[in-house]
Amino acid sequence: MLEVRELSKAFGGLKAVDKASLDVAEGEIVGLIGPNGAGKTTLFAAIAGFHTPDSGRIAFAGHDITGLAPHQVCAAGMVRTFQITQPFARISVRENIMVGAYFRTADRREAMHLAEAVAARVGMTSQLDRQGSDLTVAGRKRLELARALATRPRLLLLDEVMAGLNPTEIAEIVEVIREIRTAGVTILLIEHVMQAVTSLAERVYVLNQGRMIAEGTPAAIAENPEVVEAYLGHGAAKVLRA
Amino acid sequence: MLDPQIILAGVLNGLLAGGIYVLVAVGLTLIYGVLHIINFAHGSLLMLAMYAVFFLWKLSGVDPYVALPIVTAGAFAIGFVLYRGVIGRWSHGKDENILLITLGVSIIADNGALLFFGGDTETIDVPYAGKIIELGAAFLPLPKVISCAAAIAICLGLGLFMARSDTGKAIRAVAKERQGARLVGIDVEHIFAVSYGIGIACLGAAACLLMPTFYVTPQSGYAFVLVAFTTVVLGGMGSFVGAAVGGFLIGITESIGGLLLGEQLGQIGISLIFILILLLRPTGLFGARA
Amino acid sequence: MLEVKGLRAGYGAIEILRGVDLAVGTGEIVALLGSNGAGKSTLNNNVCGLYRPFGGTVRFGGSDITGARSTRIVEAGLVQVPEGRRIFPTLSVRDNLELGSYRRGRSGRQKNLAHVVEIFPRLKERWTQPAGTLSGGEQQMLAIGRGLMGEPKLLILDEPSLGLSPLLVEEMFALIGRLNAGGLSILLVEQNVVQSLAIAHRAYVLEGGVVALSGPARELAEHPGLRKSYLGH
Amino acid sequence: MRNAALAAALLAALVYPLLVPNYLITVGMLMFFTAFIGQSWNVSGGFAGQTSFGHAVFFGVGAYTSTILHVSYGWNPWLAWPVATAMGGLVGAGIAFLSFRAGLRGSYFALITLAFAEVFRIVANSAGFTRGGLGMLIKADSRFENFQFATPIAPYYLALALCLVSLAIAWWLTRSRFGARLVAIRENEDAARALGIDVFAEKVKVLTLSGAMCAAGGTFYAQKYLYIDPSIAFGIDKSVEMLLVTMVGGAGTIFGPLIGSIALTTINELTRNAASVFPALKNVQPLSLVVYGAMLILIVARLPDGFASLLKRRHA
Amino acid sequence: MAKKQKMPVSRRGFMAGSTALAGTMGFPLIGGAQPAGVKVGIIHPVTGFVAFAGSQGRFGATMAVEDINKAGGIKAMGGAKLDPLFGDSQSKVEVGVAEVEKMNEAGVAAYIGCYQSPVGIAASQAAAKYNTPFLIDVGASDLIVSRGLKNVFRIKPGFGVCVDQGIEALGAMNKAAGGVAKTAVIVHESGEFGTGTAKLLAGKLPGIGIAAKELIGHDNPTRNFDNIALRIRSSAPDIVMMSNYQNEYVLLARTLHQQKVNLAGMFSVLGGGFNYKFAKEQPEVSQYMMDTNHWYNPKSEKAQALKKRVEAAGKEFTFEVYLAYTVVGLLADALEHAGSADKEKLTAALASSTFKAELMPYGPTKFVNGQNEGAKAAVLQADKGDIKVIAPAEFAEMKPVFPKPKLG
Repeated sequence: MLEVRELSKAFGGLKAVDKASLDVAEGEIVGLIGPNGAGKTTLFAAIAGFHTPDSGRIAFAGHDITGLAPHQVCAAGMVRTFQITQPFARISVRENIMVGAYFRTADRREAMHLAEAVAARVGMTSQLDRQGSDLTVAGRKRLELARALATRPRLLLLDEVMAGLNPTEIAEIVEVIREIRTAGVTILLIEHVMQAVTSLAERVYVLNQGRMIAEGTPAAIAENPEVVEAYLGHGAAKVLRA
Repeated sequence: MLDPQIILAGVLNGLLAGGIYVLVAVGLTLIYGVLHIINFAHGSLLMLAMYAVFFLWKLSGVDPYVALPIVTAGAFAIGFVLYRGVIGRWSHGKDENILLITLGVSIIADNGALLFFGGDTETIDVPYAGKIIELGAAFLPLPKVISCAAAIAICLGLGLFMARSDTGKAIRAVAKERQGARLVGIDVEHIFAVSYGIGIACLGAAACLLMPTFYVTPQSGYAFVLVAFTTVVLGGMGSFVGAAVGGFLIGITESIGGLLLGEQLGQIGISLIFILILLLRPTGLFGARA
Repeated sequence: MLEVKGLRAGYGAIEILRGVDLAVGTGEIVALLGSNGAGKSTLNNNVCGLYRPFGGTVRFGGSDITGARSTRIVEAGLVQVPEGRRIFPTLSVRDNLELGSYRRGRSGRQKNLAHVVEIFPRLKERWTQPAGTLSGGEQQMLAIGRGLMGEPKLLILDEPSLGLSPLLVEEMFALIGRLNAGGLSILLVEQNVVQSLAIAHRAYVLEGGVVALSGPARELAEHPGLRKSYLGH
Repeated sequence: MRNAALAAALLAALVYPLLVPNYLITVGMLMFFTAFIGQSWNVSGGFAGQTSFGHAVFFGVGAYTSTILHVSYGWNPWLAWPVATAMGGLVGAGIAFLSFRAGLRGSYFALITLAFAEVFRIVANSAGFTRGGLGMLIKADSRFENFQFATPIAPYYLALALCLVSLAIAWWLTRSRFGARLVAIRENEDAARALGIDVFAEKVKVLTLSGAMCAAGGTFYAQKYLYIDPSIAFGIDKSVEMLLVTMVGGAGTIFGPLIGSIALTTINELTRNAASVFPALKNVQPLSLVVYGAMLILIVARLPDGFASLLKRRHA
Repeated sequence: MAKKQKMPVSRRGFMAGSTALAGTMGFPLIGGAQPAGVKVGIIHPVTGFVAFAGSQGRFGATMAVEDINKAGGIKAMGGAKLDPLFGDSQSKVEVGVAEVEKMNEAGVAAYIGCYQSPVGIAASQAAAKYNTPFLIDVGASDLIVSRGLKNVFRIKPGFGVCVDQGIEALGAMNKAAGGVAKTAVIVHESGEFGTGTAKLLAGKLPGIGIAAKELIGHDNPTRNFDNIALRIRSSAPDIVMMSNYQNEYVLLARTLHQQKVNLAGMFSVLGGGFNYKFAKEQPEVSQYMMDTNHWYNPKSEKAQALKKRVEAAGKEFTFEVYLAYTVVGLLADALEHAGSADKEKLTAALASSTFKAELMPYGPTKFVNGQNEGAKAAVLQADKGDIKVIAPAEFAEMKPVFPKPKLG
């Protein structure tokens, strides 16, 4: 469904993403992990049309979407969320989600229904009338998810929806994401909370210093010495194996 | 067509006028560079400083050049307090809020001046106002030569201060890296207020240099607002060198444009330059990419 | 020396730290570990006065500095070398270092400059260059050098190895060890778990805003929970 | 409850001119007219968050377009009105296209609109077809079919109608997809983009709408006062006035500009009248503008959503 | 009644205020049977850009009202007092119109105003709806009296007359000086007033043998006249004519002086900054500058006395003051003739007025389409910090100095 080939993006002299490639098949949950500053968010932004890649190609559902603007990418059926949540602060949760819902309909009533339905799916029904700025972290993360879902995407790009949540909240949102997938939405997620990635993703890509260094099942990845080193530091693989 | 001598004189006039633009723009660009705010009250505060010069002269007979240190220091104090008490405290750090607050300050300043000083045109008559330095076709009025030279000297002094002193370095540090500045123990809010104060102090100096040849009314700050904005975007928002080069460029452009196209269209030139730079090269000549 | 008790903190309505206890003794290196988003930087920022904590106390050198301004905290001798270095890009290397003694250690400026140059001879070569043009490793040296200029009693190093080549990472850890050997207390915030644990005396692992593991570094290195915290297994 | 209050207010507005002297009718007309042009600012500045310092550019384009068509080409002003409105929209689209294509936001956008207004002012001051600085005089001929009115009542109702239309537009913005998108853009441009909003296109659209509304106000003004010149039409005073009433009343709310306009017009009339009753106070008039300025600062500082938020708070 | 009130805090302040109030508004402090006053709306821009001029106008009108009331009010109406309502147009058209509406409610018999032409145009139009006479005290644009409005009266000369008079005087001076001046440059502000005057001047100059070499427009405000000085020097005209508002007028004069532009004369028509203040504060700059402007009749004792009074009050005797004063006199005269404050009668009385504007160098008042055909401007020259009338001859205080001595 999503094909990224040899994508590069540099800022100034710094290569944030360096010839990274990845594939996501329809119906999958795929994880993208990597240590701090690996370039994950930049890669996401490039896929979603927020940055124009310097080189490389992105295809979605068989169409080349390289260099398209975010709204065009969204129209193709792919939508992203943000690592730092960006709620529309001075409007209600319902109205927040409606902004997403309006992507598929111009009708206010329909958008409201859709928004409420989505809110129910992410467990926000009780918070529909709250202001965007009044939400807790967990609430914001859910809102981020709900708004994106309301555009009825085929592929969701989730950027660290679990960062900053406590274990209970994580467990809850993992459940929500599973259900979203069950409902037929493909998911690519950046995540640091490894338990979550492990329990959710079928496959995981590892990005380090802009380069894709590994790909495989979560279990295999956790054993991959290069990944362990990237995460835990030089010499870690040897130490841990011992 | 015009005599090359006249053109040369026009360039010299432009340079002289540019000196003041530089001073006004340096204050604006400093405030922008450090605080990342556009000080919409710049013109009004210049006007207040000009009234200060006028009243010092009228009531106590203080020559504007003698008044320079007094007015500059006073302007610094007012800028510092204004930032601490109003702008910094009430803007909640939002760009648009600051713009609106400085707009509010300018409305208050303009009408306050009208309230207390009246709407009349006030000038001061200093004995050296009519002195001229002849340079070919150019007759350079002594006060303008002095003002330009003083403006340059003040800018150089300010540059030196920024380069050498701890406070100057702290200002430059805060401009680019607030977090880092806090972590070495720089009081960032204090530096903001100091920077705003210095920006306004530049206006104080400019007022002293302007008054021997200019006039003051509650509206006279506006004459310099758009020019200062244009100078700053031309030079690059926040760029010290840019403001200096930009000020002289604007002075000369305006001068030559006025000579060739007529003064009225010369003014449109300022606005057009402003628009074109913002549209085509928002970083200006010397600005760093945002 | 540093004592954090029940610290709760976050941004706006968002609570990130949910009651953290942590201490650094005189002469110690303490490692603070945890994956991204665990709250390490939030802890740093609240300890150093960049943000005001929601609750809990922070004591340094015996006095309460909870919610104090960063100027006072630096003055007291608690200096942070932040993640991402946060050097002043338009200022020269020398000016960066001099500003390190803006609030504290001003009288010892010349002596300390010489000291820093001794530790990082590379900086001398770049003396008048704008700091923004330095390489990543050099910037990290500069950031640490700038921190040292303030004659800290406790130095917080936030991700000093981030973005450095493996060789430089080795060097960096060796250096941290040397600084500590010279008597400086250090709180080391790292994701480079193995090397951090190798030089630290004690360590804490943050997870979801609370301390998940803590203890002597050697013991933690063996702890199965550590690996799980990072890699999920 | 709310509807009843609104209906009562509307009724009051409708019978108001039948009960009060002409002077108060004129003041009422000014309130509604200022609320109308304030609302034009609110559409782009309040709902979409694109602060403009140069809205007078649209006002002036509207005033000049209809006046030129009427005076120089003999058009009936009623016919010239929609053309002037469209011109305002066109200029709005043009300025938006250039500014937003260049990626200008926040203060930069505010300043460039100021500069555009200044350019238009200088052109109007120099060009032949605007009669330059002499200004344009519309021949007095007080007939309704000529868009001129013998009594203050007709312009009052017309201004009221304009104000109602603008309220309807604002109401529509709070209930429509377009409005939701504008608010999203105001609150967070990046998030709006991620949710499939073509931010650039929506911004161009809203400035087109805003420009058209403001230009319609310009024509109304020209026909009411029968004289315009470059400073009246394109001067910064008008721009600031639109911004002030909206900010004070509550940017991004339906009734903000109206509330702001009522408040500011009232303060203004009171201070002016105070001065007429007590000549000893004659120099006090600038004080009203000092008060405006202070209110602006206070509102930015303490009431980011303007006076309207006070009402809302009480409701809640 | 004021005396009965107890003012716990500031009795003196209150008393002072109420006395001033009563004084200015012509209310007697001690009651008695008085005929109803005649309400007059006096609208000036006392705030905003031209607040100074506006306040001057209001001051002049206030004095006139006081004088008339003190002298027994309108005798034909049983000594009815003038009852002024003061309005502030804030330099804004819509505010000026609102003032007209408001004062109409109060039942004013006539309006006086408005200084700025745009405000005057709109305000008098609004007054026309109520058929209320509108007396223009200052307001240069001839658009004001070209609209066929029956209620508008302007006692002072318009553009056209001032220009003609100025040109005539300049022609005569030039002839007397042997035709030294052959070319002129006209510097004007680019607004309504400056542009209009400049066009008229340029059209008429050839008639007196002077070629208009260049028309230089400038914006308000202009920061710097150095280049205009340069251009003037490069085209080397014999005279510079200027037509602009106070700030720019003063700045231009100072700049030409500083830049040592050598001219036979500087001549303006309705020069915005040519007044006592300028002459006094900038004696060197203003020396021998000439202007055609509204001016009082220096030979009139009444005018001289008024001048002393104004100066004693710490104000300047500018044309706004005595024009407003004169216009109030015109109104009182018309009221005497009409014998009533009835608008129709008053309008008719104004239209047929033969009021003798004693303060002014005017002939008998004669309104044609609302313009006083008897109005004349005076040609003035600054001399050692003072201003002297040099033409028309019957009012002249001194002989013109033309060409002026070359600069050293």
